[in-house]
Amino acid sequence: MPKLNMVQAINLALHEEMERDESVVLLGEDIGPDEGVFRVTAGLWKKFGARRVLDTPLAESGIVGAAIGMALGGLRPVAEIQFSGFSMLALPQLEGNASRYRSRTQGRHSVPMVVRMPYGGGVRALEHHSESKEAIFGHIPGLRVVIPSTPRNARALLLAAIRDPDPVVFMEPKHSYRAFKEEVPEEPEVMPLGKAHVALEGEDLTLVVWGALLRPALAAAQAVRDARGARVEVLDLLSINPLDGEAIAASVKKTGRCVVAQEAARHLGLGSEVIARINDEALMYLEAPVGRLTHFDVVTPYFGRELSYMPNAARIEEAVLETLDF
Amino acid sequence: MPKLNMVQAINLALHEEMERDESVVLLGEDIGPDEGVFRVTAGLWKKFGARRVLDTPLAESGIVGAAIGMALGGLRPVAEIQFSGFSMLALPQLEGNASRYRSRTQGRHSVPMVVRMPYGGGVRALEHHSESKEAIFGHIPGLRVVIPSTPRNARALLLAAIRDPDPVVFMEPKHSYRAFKEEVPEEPEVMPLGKAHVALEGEDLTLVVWGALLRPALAAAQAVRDARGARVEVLDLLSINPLDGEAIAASVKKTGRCVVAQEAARHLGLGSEVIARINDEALMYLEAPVGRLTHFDVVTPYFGRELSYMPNAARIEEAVLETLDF
Amino acid sequence: MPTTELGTFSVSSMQILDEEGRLDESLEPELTDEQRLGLYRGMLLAREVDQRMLKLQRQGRLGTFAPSTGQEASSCGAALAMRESDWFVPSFREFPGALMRGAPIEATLLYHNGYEEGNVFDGSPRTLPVAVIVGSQLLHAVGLGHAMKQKGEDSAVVTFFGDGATSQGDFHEALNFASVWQAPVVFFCQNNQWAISLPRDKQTRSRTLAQKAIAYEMPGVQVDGNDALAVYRATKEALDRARSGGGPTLIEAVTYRLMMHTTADDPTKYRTEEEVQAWWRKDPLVRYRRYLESRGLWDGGRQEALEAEIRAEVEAAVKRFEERKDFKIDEPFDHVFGARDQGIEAQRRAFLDRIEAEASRA
Amino acid sequence: MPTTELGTFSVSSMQILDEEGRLDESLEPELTDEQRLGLYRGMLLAREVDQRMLKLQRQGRLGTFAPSTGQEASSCGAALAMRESDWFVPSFREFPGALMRGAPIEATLLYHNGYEEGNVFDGSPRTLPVAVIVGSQLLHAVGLGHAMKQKGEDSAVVTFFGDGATSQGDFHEALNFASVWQAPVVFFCQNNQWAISLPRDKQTRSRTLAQKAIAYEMPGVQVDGNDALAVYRATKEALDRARSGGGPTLIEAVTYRLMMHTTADDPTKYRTEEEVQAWWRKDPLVRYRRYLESRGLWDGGRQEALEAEIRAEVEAAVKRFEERKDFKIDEPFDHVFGARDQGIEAQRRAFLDRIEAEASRA
Ligand SMILES: Cc1ncc(C[n+]2csc(CCOP(=O)(O)OP(=O)(O)O)c2C)c(N)n1
Ligand SMILES: Cc1ncc(C[n+]2csc(CCOP(=O)(O)OP(=O)(O)O)c2C)c(N)n1
Ligand SMILES: [Mg+2]
Ligand SMILES: [Mg+2]
Repeated sequence: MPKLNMVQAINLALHEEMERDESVVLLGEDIGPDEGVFRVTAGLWKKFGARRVLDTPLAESGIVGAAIGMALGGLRPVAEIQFSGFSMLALPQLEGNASRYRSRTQGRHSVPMVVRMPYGGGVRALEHHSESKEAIFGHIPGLRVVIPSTPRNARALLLAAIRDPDPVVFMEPKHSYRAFKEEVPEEPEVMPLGKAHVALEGEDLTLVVWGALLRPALAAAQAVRDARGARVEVLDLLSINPLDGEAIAASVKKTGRCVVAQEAARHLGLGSEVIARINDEALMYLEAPVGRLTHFDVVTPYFGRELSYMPNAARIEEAVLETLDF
Repeated sequence: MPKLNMVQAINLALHEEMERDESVVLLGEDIGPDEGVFRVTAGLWKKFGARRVLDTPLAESGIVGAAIGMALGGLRPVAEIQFSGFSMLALPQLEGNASRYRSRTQGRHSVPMVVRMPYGGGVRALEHHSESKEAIFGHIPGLRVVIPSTPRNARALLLAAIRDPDPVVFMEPKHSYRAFKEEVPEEPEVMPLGKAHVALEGEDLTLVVWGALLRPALAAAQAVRDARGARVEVLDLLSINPLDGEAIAASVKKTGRCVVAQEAARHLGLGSEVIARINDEALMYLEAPVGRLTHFDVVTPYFGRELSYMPNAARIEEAVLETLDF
Repeated sequence: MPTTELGTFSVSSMQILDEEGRLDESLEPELTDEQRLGLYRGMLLAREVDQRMLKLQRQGRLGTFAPSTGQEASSCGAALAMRESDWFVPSFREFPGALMRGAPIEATLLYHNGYEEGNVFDGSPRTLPVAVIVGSQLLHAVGLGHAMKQKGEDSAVVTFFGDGATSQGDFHEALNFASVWQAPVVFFCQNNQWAISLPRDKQTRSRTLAQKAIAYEMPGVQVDGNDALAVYRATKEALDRARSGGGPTLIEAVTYRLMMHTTADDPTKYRTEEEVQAWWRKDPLVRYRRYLESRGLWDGGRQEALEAEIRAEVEAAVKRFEERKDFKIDEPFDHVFGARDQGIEAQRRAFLDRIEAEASRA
Repeated sequence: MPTTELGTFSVSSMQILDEEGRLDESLEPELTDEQRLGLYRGMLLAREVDQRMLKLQRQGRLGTFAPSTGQEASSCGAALAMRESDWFVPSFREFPGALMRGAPIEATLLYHNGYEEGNVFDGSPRTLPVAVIVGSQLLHAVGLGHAMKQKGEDSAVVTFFGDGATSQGDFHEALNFASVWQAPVVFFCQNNQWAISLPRDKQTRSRTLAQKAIAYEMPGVQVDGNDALAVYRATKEALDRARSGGGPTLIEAVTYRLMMHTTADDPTKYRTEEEVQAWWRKDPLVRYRRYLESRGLWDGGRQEALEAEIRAEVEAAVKRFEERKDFKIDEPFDHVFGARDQGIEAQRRAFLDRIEAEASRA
């Protein structure tokens, strides 16, 4: 099994699926000769040509709106939004049309498409290049939202997303793009959408994370283990909509304690929904309030200050210890 | 004190503020001679002329983007989005610019503007005319989100919103537009933004609502009182961002039980945040899980089916009884 | 400012049947008599459906809807120029054309009574449902056009929208993408002079809407939108060009919204009765009927017979619509995702339990 | 298709100083020698800042930035035509003009090192900061223009954007609003031939970007963007027209991005070295220096002196920038809302407690 970083793994999935399925086409800004600003589409334009790898004009509503039409017309478009900070421009088409076509036509039409976008902070980027807006996309019924966390699941989830009959927003934690490598199976691997993954088993506390925070969460779990002997279960959500509420409840019923960590602003973030699911299904198992480690409800600061504001392994460890000690 | 419905009360606030402050201008679709599709701007174009009441071309990003410029240039624009279903088109400007100008320039520039929009279901309207997207706007730091619930607070909150130095999304529960009248003080009344209101005091359960659900909530509280003698406290949030977490916690600490009801989809809705705030501040006071009455995570059905899916007084009553009986 | 001229552009207009029904024979399109008559039937049927719906709405038997009276020539003329395999991508005032393509009359009744069932046109799978978000459908048309090209189909796309829609960002992005991709798309603008209460000249300062095509180096043409023959001809030419790789076209059909914006609107607030009356004199049906008469295809007897036939057809559709009761209450849960999801299914069960409990209490 | 012509439109281009520095005297704008020299200084300073930033960035002393080398004539020529009371509404590659208007050199260093402090231009309150979301600032310009008109100020607005930005919906909505409102706005398009890796001819199929003005019945003009005099003249004319109630103008400045898109970009992936070299031969600074020389305003000695002066000025700014340490860590909490909010303040306390605890542990 080759060891790949996340960029390579996503690139692999695109290669595989474009080879397997003639109807898969890519579109976006600078994904052709330039191979994407993060090189995620490396080699694809050369291999599949400008007919299937379309460099578009600079217009995000155009990209996603046209992709909807392509999907209605029998293609399987995979659109790239260069940075998720520009994805709000595509939201009207996602919320107003992509997510609704199936329901609007009672299943007569559907929009099988993927909208990929790098998201998240910690890469010293300019304004609008560090946001985490998964809660906004996640609130839209009919729109799947997926966030991989490792090279292997990025490849397997992207394959699933492209094959899925519905629109999928595929948010790629750019901080993890080249941060580490992982073995990825030779043969195409497809993971089911909508399922969380227990990244580390434990009995004492459930640590819920997604995307780039998986790695610091695992580090924090190890640190807590080393310091206290406590065993933290790390639950990697992978799917933001639908959310795997059963997995959250099952873990919390076992551990009785929970911490959720997110890069996004606190108010109305996904962490709140995780707490609400625990309230719905497992409240009486809780031995302490759910710990919430989040960004703050401030406008995302420029990168000079950003690290002070973001969760990291030490801060997750702190939050875990606090909840353990409650 | 005259008795006004909500449309009249909002119209009154617009009249008052345009008279008081030369820099207040209105812009939007069909707000001039047509006086708004709900007649909220009745009389204003006639009185203040086309210089201050601008019928714009059909473009929501244009309306809100231009309003940002007006605000930077010293005006106080009050923009109308005809239905909140079309407000996603204005989101890029709200999220990307309006909410950030203050922080971007460390307070050197700010964007004092209001974006009014009717929202919510139950009025037998076409697709996109019945949505409740407050959770999306509420997740954006730097953007105030206000939802009045009665004629009197609509007028007082709108005056506050126009005078506020920051952008305010002012979501008007259109189901309540003409549903009832209330006495409104002769003199302009201004309510502080960011505060919830105890609409009914009680000791046995806290019922958290906002917008059009206030009335069914009060009816449900009365029904519960009649049936059981239990006293439900009804907390009307009024401000979605910032959220008055203290008021929620204070009430739940007193009652030990809570139900939250929302018109919006369940997943990642404001109800989840209310639960998260209780988790943060008052979990150990809870005698039962917080009851959540929400829309479902389905694409908003057309109006033929919508009433089956929406909360109403009877359903709120059911949810309250269930939580009381837990 | 003395300068070098870089290029000049022009925009032109076409009329074949004037207001009195006089024909410019040099431009008359080649149509079979069956097509000629079918076009008239389509327009008359649409008019009747509109009038019937208005009554139903006033009687509280139907929700809000947007009448198309006055725009039948534009809608039906364009639809006639299309093949079944072409995609019809409408806005919300294009039922005349949809009817021509085989959408059942009940569909619009169901739709306007709040049922997604009204978006199901099983006999015409390439007729898309109403797009409410103004301008958003133009981009779908571009993607569809590109897909047709990509798949080697010689199908094209016609998308319809109003004068107001030309102000939306999506209009601009769609025309630009279509032009860059040379997608087989006809952008058909129903310039009916009003966007609710905003008159055309306050929507944009350009003399014509057709000239907006210049921004994309795209052919742009204005036609008399109350002249079904001119509409047909312009659309046909644009479709032929699109099919043969010539790329997209913008057509501005100059017409008029004779009725209110929707049944919730009161146009007396913003326009004069004289203006409306002047446009009634350009009624596309009257003009086209004269054309049929002049070709010996029509007379009073046939008119009466057709009217009776259409009335019966509409009446039968209304009856089917009003008798229809098989609305599965939990249908929305079926169409969140194509694959079953356990969370959605749990919500469905909770929903159905509640519905049942409420029914048993009632 | 035989038809009636409705109107014709044309687009023209202007050059005053050609690539060899030859002057078209009939078009030479009236400027004082101080202005002529100031313009050159502005361009040279911008070039030096760019080169210095590139070094800092390569040494890891600065974050990613977008060089403006090659576009100085467009940026500075336009800025020179503006009054202090006019609004300068830039995109992200317009620091040359901002410098001309008094933005301090440190500002761009601070900005590109991740500090909002770099958006504070206290000496030039009508110079707005960088807009990253392509095209979004055009609408702000329209609102500002309208506000100036409404308040009876005779200030106008110049907003800058790239060729890529013309594809955004906001471009379209902004030009349409500005035209309908006849707002005093100059839309200044820096057509530098590339939007990252997308060449101008794949951005849009129109022969010129200037012709996009026709869609709004707005004057549209192309100028040689490497000719500071032509840029000045075109902008001045547009501003004069705007101020006198003549409404907005679209200017397309034809120029070239001589460097990478940003320091994170590798242009060898998508364009040839020959193309770049051909444009270096049109360097706006060289051309303008010849003009000054021909007017007897410049020589080698003055050039050396100015270069030394500018180098020192830039060096001093870099020093101030690198010595600056007064970044209030909780500043973001100050600027969420203008009014204090208890929830935000509670978060600030939690934040500061954590920072303190972390510092004490370290
Ligand atoms: C994006 C958006 N904004 C606002 C509306 C509300 N609205 C519905 S129709 C309409 C006017 C449309 O005018 P036009 O495009 O000329 O079409 P017409 O109604 O004349 O057929 C408006 C403003 C909408 N549906 N979508
Ligand atoms: C809405 C949006 N989409 C994408 C980007 C990423 N991006 C930054 S600059 C750029 C190209 C801009 O091209 P152009 O408008 O020609 O300006 P130039 O860079 O040439 O100055 C892109 C795609 C962005 N900043 N904003
Ligand atoms: Mg119209
Ligand atoms: Mg460019």
